[in-house]
Amino acid sequence: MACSVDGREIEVDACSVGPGVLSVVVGGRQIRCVLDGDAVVVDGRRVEFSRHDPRSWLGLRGAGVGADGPQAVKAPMPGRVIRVLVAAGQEVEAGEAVVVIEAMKMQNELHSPKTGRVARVGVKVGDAVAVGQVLAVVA
Amino acid sequence: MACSVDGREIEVDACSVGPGVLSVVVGGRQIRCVLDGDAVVVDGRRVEFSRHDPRSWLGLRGAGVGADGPQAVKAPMPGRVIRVLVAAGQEVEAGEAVVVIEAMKMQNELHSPKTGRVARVGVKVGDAVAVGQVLAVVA
Amino acid sequence: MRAFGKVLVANRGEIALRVMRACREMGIRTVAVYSDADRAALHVAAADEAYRLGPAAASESYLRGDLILDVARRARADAVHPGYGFLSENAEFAEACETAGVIFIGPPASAMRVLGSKTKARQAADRAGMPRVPGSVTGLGSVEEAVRVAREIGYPVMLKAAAGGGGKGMRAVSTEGELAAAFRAASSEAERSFGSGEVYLEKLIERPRHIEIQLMADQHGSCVYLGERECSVQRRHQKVIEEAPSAVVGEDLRRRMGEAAVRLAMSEGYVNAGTVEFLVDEARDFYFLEMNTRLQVEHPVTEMVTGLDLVQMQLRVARGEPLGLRQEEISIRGHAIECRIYAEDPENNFFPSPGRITRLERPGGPGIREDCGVYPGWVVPLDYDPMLSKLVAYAPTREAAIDRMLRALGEYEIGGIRTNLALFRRILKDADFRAARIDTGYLERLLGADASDGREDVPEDVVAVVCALFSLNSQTTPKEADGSRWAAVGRREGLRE
Amino acid sequence: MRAFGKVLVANRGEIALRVMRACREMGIRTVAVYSDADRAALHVAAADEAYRLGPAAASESYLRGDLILDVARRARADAVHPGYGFLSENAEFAEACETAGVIFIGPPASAMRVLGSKTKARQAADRAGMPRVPGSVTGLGSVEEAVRVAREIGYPVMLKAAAGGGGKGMRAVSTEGELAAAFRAASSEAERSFGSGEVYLEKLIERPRHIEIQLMADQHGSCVYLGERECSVQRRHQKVIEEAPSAVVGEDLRRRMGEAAVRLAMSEGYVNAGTVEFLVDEARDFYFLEMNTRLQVEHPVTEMVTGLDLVQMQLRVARGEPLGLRQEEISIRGHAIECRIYAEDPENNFFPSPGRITRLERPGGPGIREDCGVYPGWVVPLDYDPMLSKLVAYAPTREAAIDRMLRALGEYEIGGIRTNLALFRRILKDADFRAARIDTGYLERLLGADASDGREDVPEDVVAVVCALFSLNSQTTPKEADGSRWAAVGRREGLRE
Repeated sequence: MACSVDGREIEVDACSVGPGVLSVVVGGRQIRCVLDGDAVVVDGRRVEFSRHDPRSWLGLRGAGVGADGPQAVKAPMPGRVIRVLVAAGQEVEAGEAVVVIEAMKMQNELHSPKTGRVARVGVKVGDAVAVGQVLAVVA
Repeated sequence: MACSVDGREIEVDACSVGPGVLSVVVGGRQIRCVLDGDAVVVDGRRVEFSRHDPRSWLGLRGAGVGADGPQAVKAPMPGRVIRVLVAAGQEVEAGEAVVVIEAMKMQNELHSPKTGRVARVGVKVGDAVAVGQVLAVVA
Repeated sequence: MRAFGKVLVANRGEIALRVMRACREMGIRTVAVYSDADRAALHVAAADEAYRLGPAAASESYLRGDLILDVARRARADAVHPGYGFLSENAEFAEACETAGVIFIGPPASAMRVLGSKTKARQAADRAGMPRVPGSVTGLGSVEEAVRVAREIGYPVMLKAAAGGGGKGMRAVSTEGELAAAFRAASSEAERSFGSGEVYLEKLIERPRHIEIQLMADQHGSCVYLGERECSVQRRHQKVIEEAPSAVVGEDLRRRMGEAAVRLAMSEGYVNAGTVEFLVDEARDFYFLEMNTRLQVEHPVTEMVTGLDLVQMQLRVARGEPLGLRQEEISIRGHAIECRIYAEDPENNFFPSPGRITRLERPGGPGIREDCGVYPGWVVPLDYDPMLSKLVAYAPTREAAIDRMLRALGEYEIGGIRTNLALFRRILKDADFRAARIDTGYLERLLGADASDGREDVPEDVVAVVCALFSLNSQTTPKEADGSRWAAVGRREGLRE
Repeated sequence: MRAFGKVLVANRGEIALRVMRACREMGIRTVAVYSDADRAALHVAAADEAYRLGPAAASESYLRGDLILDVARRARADAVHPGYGFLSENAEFAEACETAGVIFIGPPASAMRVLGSKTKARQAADRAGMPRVPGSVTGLGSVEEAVRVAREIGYPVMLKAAAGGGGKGMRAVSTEGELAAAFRAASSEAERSFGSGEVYLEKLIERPRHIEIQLMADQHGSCVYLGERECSVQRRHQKVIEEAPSAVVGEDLRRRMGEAAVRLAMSEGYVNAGTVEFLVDEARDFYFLEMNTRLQVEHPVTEMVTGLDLVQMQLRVARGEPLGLRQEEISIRGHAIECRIYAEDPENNFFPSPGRITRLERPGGPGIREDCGVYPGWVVPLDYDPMLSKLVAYAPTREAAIDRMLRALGEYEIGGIRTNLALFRRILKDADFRAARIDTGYLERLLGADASDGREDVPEDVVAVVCALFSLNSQTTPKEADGSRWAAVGRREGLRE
């Protein structure tokens, strides 16, 4: 299969080698690619991609979050709130702990993404939280 | 879940533990059951079963083949015919080699299921054969 | 001597599997117990019998000794193996087993009471003439007492919870001015974590290594040491990588540490597997830290270098057999490394990552052992610790074992949840780790430094094409299984041409 | 000394994986070659580079030395590892590599020519003063010569193909009356199988064991033996189970066999890994049988008991490094057993069973090594030998290794095709095998006896219920993936209640 990328032609031979796994050979080089949700692990390296635009891929995970405007502190995993360290109206520094969640026997501090004022706290001690749930908003 | 088998009630707790695998607990006893095609491997023991009659199961594989009437010698695996040892009309003993098929670097003799006369030979040397293909019929 | 027909494994995850494998190999039937979160767990499907304990919370299931003994009676189990964690160091449970006529596979409750308590064990260490870190032997009654002891031994000092573990209730203190606040913080954290606010105080050893000695003792007065393990690679006082042997322990130091550990265990009538933990300073002097009166997570590295099976030895010792192994018959050969694979995200503050495992590709081949507690399709529950499996590499030398582990990590694929696999690659490629320049602060320093994994990049155009292939796919046949979707793309696009 | 940057692996399946793993651990890039049947094979997806050779037939792909060297040049590979089988014992290929400036990872062509020929090797063995089975040293020119030699050494005798292996062209002959027919049959079978009808004749040793010595020699005149392997469990002269050490070889016999093997290898300037095969009779006298001038299938059992890595040693020796290991530094510890897992049906005459692997559940945990060459979804091709993987169990004693292997076999699930897993369970539970009462005829005798695997039966009512659960399933939602179908039944039927 010949592909054109940015005007350059490359010869690609791809072959399914198990559910969710491709062996891609490009100019003799063999690369094992694994589908994991919305990411592809290419030769051990994780690349997030958008399924809807075949030509767009977002590069390595963890790339920049815009720092302007109010930002939410969200639960990165399900768990239980064991401490709330800030109240609405309070000033916080970027990186300051805001809420502590316990999950899998570990206590995990969640930090403010920016320096600012706590606009809202969405949880209280004892609450069970779901992934992505907003715990607090810093404006 | 309560099941009734031949009028006796048994208490069964079944739980999926992976694709094609059930953990069945009956009176404390835990039995791992694996689906493999039309067979179930129950605690390491292979049991063929019919999907269409839930109450029928054929017991261990290899159970009796009726010995009356013409019987076919079929290819148990795909391969290539490398020798044909009988001709139509010839008398053969039960267990006598009829055809030799090579597959996976191994030569495999296929034997007559019964004592009788070769009614038909369906292949010649060099033929590629598929699983279940009739190689010869002994009447 | 009592034959075991059946053993109840009072644990879950990889260690329950590990114990059941030993039982199966010895012809012993196994009984699993499970919480509601674990009906579909691997340890249940691996057992000969399985019984429900209660709801998901450990306090209502795996920590309920009464329910476990009830199952033991119903199933007519001869013995209970507690694994590690949960009830493994609970002397009351060991005693309750004895009362119920079920053998507890571990030390007698009496030895556990002394050696399992940090403060009592320190007193026992003093009696056994074992060097230990200078500090208080008993819990501190007050801030004033803490100040007095700290002055005696000199700063910096470390405050520690007497009942604790895992870094909870610990505080390093460099000056007297910080001590009062640290004392209160440590004590209240200990109270919250362990139900006891008792703390003690020790001299802080600079850049110490955490090195421990594995012991095995029978009921007939024999006790041997099975070499040491190097466990200095820690994060938040939790071990992350363990090795055997330690790069800094030679024959002489091994013998001295081993003999000291045996002396301590024998002084309290210890039986079964146990581990004596030491700090080793830069002068290679060693100091008693504490004793773990149970099988350790990291026991496989000892098994690899000694060629022995610690769990089978535990079962034999528990049923009254003599060790049948003299100290001079034990040899250390080659090098083994263990990585603890966790469901956590090292790129995101090590947050736990529970959820469904969608893919699981396990490494194999020469020198690789995997003790796995999960399977593809399993939903890693929120309720227990996030360890998924232990990966162990064995090779003739430390360098070869590191390279083998890197190879195996490259083969290991866990999909659907985040894991710390990438962290291990980073550590094992780090020059300091490879040169064995490690101490208990090593990993925190590494994590503070800039990450650069030195991996050769895949050309961007290839990445783009691969993403395109997957994308094409998902637009057209969104609901089929992955395998067939890909096959379909292969046909459409002529990928095999 | 020449550094290897890149090695071409001229093989497929588990051994290609094995070699690539060693390369990866040593920082060497790997080049896979594949036939059209193998584009999706595991060894391709495990390599850094991959190149097509030709059609599926080995004669048009893996046996095409010219194409392989062409790839080696294109990929700029420094060396070629031939694995076992295919071109591994082909002296012309070894020479062609040399001519092309590519290192052949194996012995020099000259040593291969002598020691790889059964008749020339026997002459070399005589020169080296090694005991061998009485018989002809050169190929027999005629039936008359065969009759004369057989009379000299006495019946029973064994006819063997000079170029052969794997039992082809072999015939046991008990009386002179049978000799002529057997000679012609053996010769024509040898002609068909190996392209040479040359046969020779040996005294038939009654109830012999097949025991072999592993050698490793460097380019600087050092050669060591790495203990023996017991390979008496054979079917149609193909090894089925291998062990190290042998239950009948003590230190003295090991030393005598080892030294004889080293003497033979050194006499012909042997370099790299090689194996000298012996028959051992009931009096424990040993007789030279032949030499395999390559890595053996069963090398892992030697790796387990010596703690060494034979493939890494091969690579080091090939690039000119000295062994760096003296004979007295090599120790044998514990016991290892290997089972060769084949796609064949032991309940049906051991017919090959190619096809798609639908499930693959691989064993793990302590003492288990699996060298696997397949994955779930892979279609085992018809074109090559049916070995799927090698399962190896290591434990402190032979008995514990057998029990461990049984445990691992119980964990091993291969769906979609038939395998010989059940055969291993039968052998490992057999009283004669457990007592090490084995010889090369052992397995055929066992297979002739009635099978009864002694497995505890699952109650019939439980089997009925399980079948019913599966059946219910398939009627209602025939096309979903297995996992979700079951989950659906679980919900409908309230299975979790």
